[in-house]
Amino acid sequence: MDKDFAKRRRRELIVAFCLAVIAALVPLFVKDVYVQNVMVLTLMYAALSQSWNILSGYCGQISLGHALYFGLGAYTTALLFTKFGVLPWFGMLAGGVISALIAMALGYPCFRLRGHYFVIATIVIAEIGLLLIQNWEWAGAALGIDIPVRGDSWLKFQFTRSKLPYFYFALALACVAWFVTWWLEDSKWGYWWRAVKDNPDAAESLGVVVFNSKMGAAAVSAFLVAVGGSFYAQFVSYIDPESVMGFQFSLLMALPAVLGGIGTLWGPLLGAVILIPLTELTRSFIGGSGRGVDLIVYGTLIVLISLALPRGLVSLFARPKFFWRKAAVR
Amino acid sequence: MTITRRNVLLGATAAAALAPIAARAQTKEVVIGVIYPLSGSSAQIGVDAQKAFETAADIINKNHDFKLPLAQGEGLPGLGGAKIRLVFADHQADPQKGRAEAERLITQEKVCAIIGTYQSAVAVTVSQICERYQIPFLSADNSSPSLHRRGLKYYFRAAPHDEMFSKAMFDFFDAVKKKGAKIETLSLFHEDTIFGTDSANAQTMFAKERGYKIVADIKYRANSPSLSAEVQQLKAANADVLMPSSYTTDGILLVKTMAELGYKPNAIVAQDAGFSEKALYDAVGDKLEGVISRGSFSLDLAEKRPMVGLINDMYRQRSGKDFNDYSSRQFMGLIVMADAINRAKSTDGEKIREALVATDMPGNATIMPWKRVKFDEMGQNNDADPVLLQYLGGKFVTIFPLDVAVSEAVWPMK
Amino acid sequence: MLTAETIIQSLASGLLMGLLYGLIAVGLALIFGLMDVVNFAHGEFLMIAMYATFFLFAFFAIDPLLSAPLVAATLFVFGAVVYLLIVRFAVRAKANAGMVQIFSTFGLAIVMRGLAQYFFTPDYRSINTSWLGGKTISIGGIFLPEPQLVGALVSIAAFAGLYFFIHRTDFGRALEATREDAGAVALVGIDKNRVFALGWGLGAALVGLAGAIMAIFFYIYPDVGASFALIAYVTVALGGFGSVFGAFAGGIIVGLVEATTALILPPSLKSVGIYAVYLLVVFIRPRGLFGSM
Amino acid sequence: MTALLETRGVWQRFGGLVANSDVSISVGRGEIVGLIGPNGAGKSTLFNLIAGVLPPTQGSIWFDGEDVTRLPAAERCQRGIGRTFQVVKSFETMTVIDNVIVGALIRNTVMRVARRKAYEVLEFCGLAARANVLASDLVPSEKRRLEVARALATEPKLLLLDEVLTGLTPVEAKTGVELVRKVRDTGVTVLMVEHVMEIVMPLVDRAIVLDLGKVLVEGKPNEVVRDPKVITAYLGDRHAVGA
Repeated sequence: MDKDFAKRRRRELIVAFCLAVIAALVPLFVKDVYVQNVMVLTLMYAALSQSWNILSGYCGQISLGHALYFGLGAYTTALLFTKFGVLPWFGMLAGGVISALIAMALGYPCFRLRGHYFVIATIVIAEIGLLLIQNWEWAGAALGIDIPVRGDSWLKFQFTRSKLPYFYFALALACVAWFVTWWLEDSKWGYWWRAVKDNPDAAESLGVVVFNSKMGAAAVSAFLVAVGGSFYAQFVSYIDPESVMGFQFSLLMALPAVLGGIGTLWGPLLGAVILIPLTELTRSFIGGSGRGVDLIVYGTLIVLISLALPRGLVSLFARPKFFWRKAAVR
Repeated sequence: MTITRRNVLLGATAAAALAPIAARAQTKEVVIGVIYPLSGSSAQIGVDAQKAFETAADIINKNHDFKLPLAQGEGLPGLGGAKIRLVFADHQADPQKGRAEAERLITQEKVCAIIGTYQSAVAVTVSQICERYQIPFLSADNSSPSLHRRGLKYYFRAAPHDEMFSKAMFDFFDAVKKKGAKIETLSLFHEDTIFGTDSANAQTMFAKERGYKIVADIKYRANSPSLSAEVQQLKAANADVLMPSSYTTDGILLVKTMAELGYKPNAIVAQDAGFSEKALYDAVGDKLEGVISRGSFSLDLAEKRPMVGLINDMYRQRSGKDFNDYSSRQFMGLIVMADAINRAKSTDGEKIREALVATDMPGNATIMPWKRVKFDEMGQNNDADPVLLQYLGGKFVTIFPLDVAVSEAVWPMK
Repeated sequence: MLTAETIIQSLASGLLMGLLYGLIAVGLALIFGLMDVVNFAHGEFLMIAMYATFFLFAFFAIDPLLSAPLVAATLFVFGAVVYLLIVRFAVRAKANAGMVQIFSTFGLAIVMRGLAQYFFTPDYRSINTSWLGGKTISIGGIFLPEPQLVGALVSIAAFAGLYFFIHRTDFGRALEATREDAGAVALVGIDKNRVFALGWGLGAALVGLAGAIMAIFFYIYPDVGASFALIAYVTVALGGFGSVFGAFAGGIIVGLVEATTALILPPSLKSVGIYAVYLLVVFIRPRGLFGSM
Repeated sequence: MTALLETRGVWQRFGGLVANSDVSISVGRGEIVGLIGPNGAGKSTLFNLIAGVLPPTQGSIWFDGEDVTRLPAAERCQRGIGRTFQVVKSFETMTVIDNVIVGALIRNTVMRVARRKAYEVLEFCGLAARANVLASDLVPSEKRRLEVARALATEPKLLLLDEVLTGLTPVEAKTGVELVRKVRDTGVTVLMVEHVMEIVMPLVDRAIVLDLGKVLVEGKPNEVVRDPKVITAYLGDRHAVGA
């Protein structure tokens, strides 16, 4: 039994490695900037959703306010760079740490809330963050921050035309987020989080300190999302409150995981790979009519997938029956 | 509306990106990208803009007897009669999407110039991308003054920006004051995104410079469900002039709320946006008799320049609306850009840029009340004199500057 | 600038607006109380109601006050249909029921916006010549706009009616019984689906009523629901999910807080006041003011 | 040698309702003690007080020679109190083995060791064949056993069993009884709450009868069942006796 499990874990790692290698090779064949742009976004959302999934999918604390951490990451990096000349790499780290700390500070009162009370708390806290930045003159308020791009530089992590550096960073981020999830899945934390999600009382009776578990999940999740935000700031090289902290980001982080399979290892990636190209393509090729057809297509898909596959798209791939039988005849 | 699009997914992956853009000369058509919000809460603006650009393209591509550059004859004579083809893209008011669409237009659709974008935040990223690909970008209707001050070589704006608009308002105040009216105090009422913030900054600056006192500076959240608290503060301040910078939705709610709370300002001088939209006057026009809005267009110009009326008719046929401040600027944006491409005799970005720099279009060859179109070293046209329009008897009349005014301002509004 | 008059006017406007918020939100509370489902398309229900009112006015010249019952009836049917076509399946989901329910209604919201944009165009509409539009009553310098005043009265009447309905009618009792224990209800021969569908209808009808009143003084466009959706959720959560009276109280509190915050903070931050009060309340009472503990 | 568990004058009030009044019981090492009583006697409340779900209004709880009155549930588990729930609370989206691993993790931080430990416990409880089934797919009697397995995986000194035998078929109940004996044989002390006396009486070394929140009688099972006070208390609750 132990061996089967170890084999499965190893197989996951191998599959992920192969996927990463294939992904890394894609730009050699796909040179179109627009398509590369879509790929960068897909990987970025895969990473973000994977990070969101840690708190909301594994630990069961559904947050629709993760745009706050995304925005904090983006703003920390952009402000440190434009105001103090701090390189984005340090800004990225700083943004992650600040976000993790803030996530824990907010978690302290919020994790007492359950269900929709918690969800709404996350939404309004992110809204408050947005409003505060929008009214904060020093941080550019509504005007946002324009990050000056002066040629290609790895040091400043900015590139004028090439998408490849961004692509590889996004790929690395997606890999890290995936690996962290993979690693946590078979760790003390991973088991605790799922226990907390399923039944906090039972978890507590088994020695799981529910509150600390939630705090841990929030910190890891916020850190990774903030790194994603930092990346986004560098990638777009302009940020303003609405475009990095708006509610739509919180949703866009949740949707891939939900559609792909919430609380699963592969769900966010699968969801992002389908959802992001779909939204980009519907906008680019049917959104130009100004008649909302893209919204109709997009919304219908969300309704249908969530109704037809409550366990997400990964359930199409799972072969649990086979697995069980094998276990039973062991 | 027909926009041809290639099947990009399959075709584009094979297409080499970053091909030298100069290699595209000698084409039968000139492709220009147009980036607007076509879905989401400001979709209507994009839809109207499409009609304005199509009207302009129609005038360029077909033979029309207007004293407008490129109107006569078909296509661009400088490129052997090549036709303009427009490719529209939807940015959904998101800077990232605007940026991605700009890149798509440049690399896949091979556009030689881009025009946009309504939202200033999107113009920031679109113009950045254009700079990187050395493709000229023309801000048709963005009014944020910070846009042309970023040292971009490929950025151009034929229309006025907020500081010019606001300056016109204060010039007007000075003029009215000279005639004996009392204008001492101002109330600013502006929304909290980039448009409102920029506008309020400019107005605050001029007020300080010219000695007007701002008695209320109300920044409100765009699309608020209620504006009663805000209006009440305006009412309490009761300034000589109320200066709103609002989009259509908030404009409608503002006017309705003012009526409900019994606030009748002495005068309203609006920073365009919502106050030039037909929807707003359809909704609350009866309460706005005498409202003044800045603008860069006025239909009464048709009396002096008949083609303005004729072109407006063409636009109305497509959209069911008269030209307003936005659609007119969008229309002119394409004319100015096409004129430069024509003179460049090339679709090369650098050549077009040079031609744009050399642009010197007399005011009477436009549909605008501008002196002329000539860009300064930052790409801003400083001769685009804004006008102030007053809404009287169900339509707008030009009241300022005096040399183009067709009627005297009614002050205070009744 | 903080004169007695501004304060009283603020409180009065806040109260009127708050009663309307309550009316907008109560449908949400009702549905949640019945079956623990939060309708994330609630704002879009409001949008549909406003459009319905607008078109009844534009094509048949029916004043919003008269069309309000018609709109409520339309929304009743709409709500029931949404339940039967979507929500019924969402609550049946074998896994992640909460998630499925959130995202299926959320997807519906996006579809509704798209459809509104497709059929009604994104243009801004408004009703400008209704009986009450723009009329206002002034009492000692305090202005009470008639549409909001009537809205407040309708809201109070609706809440009173709802109270009576839940406690005094058979269907109301069936609703109440179903929310207590859906399984047991099936045993006594009440069709759970029918009760839920009627509950959704009723919830939608209430927001329909609110939409008809709102249409008198608010602009209408496909995204208009977004402005109210978050306020409605906060209102319901503040009052306590599932509590009809909580929605009433929550609405009034939200209205008053919104109006008074704008006196202290820059108006662009006035929703921060609402959010802060929500957080404060749930940190002290994790199930809202009147939620069942 | 002190008792493993002791409650000293424990009171629990919910508003005006007194659920436990002045309850002092003790459980010695290696015992199987039955906590019985009619409905509403305060068994579950006392049980929850011992498990640490909530602190008592008054009085103290001592475990293994230490005062644990104010310790939260997780900490008591750490000290060696394992429990099951009357209404089963499995981690439904997790497999059976993963359910047990959660318990095993408190003593074993290395995953591999925790996993092995979990298997041992599953074997012990006769659930090994179902290791990779989702907990939600178990039949009720298996879920009960999973509850026990999960608690055992925390390597408790004291195992609190909340009506694990109630509602089972006679065959299932018999395997259950055997399991409890087996558990005790490994040196774990057991305190079990049961509503139905007949099931537990043959199993327990000692029975404590609660009625109306107070300790009514305490003693050997065969003495307790004959105690007239107990009979009177249960008479109001015919169903249980008659069963």
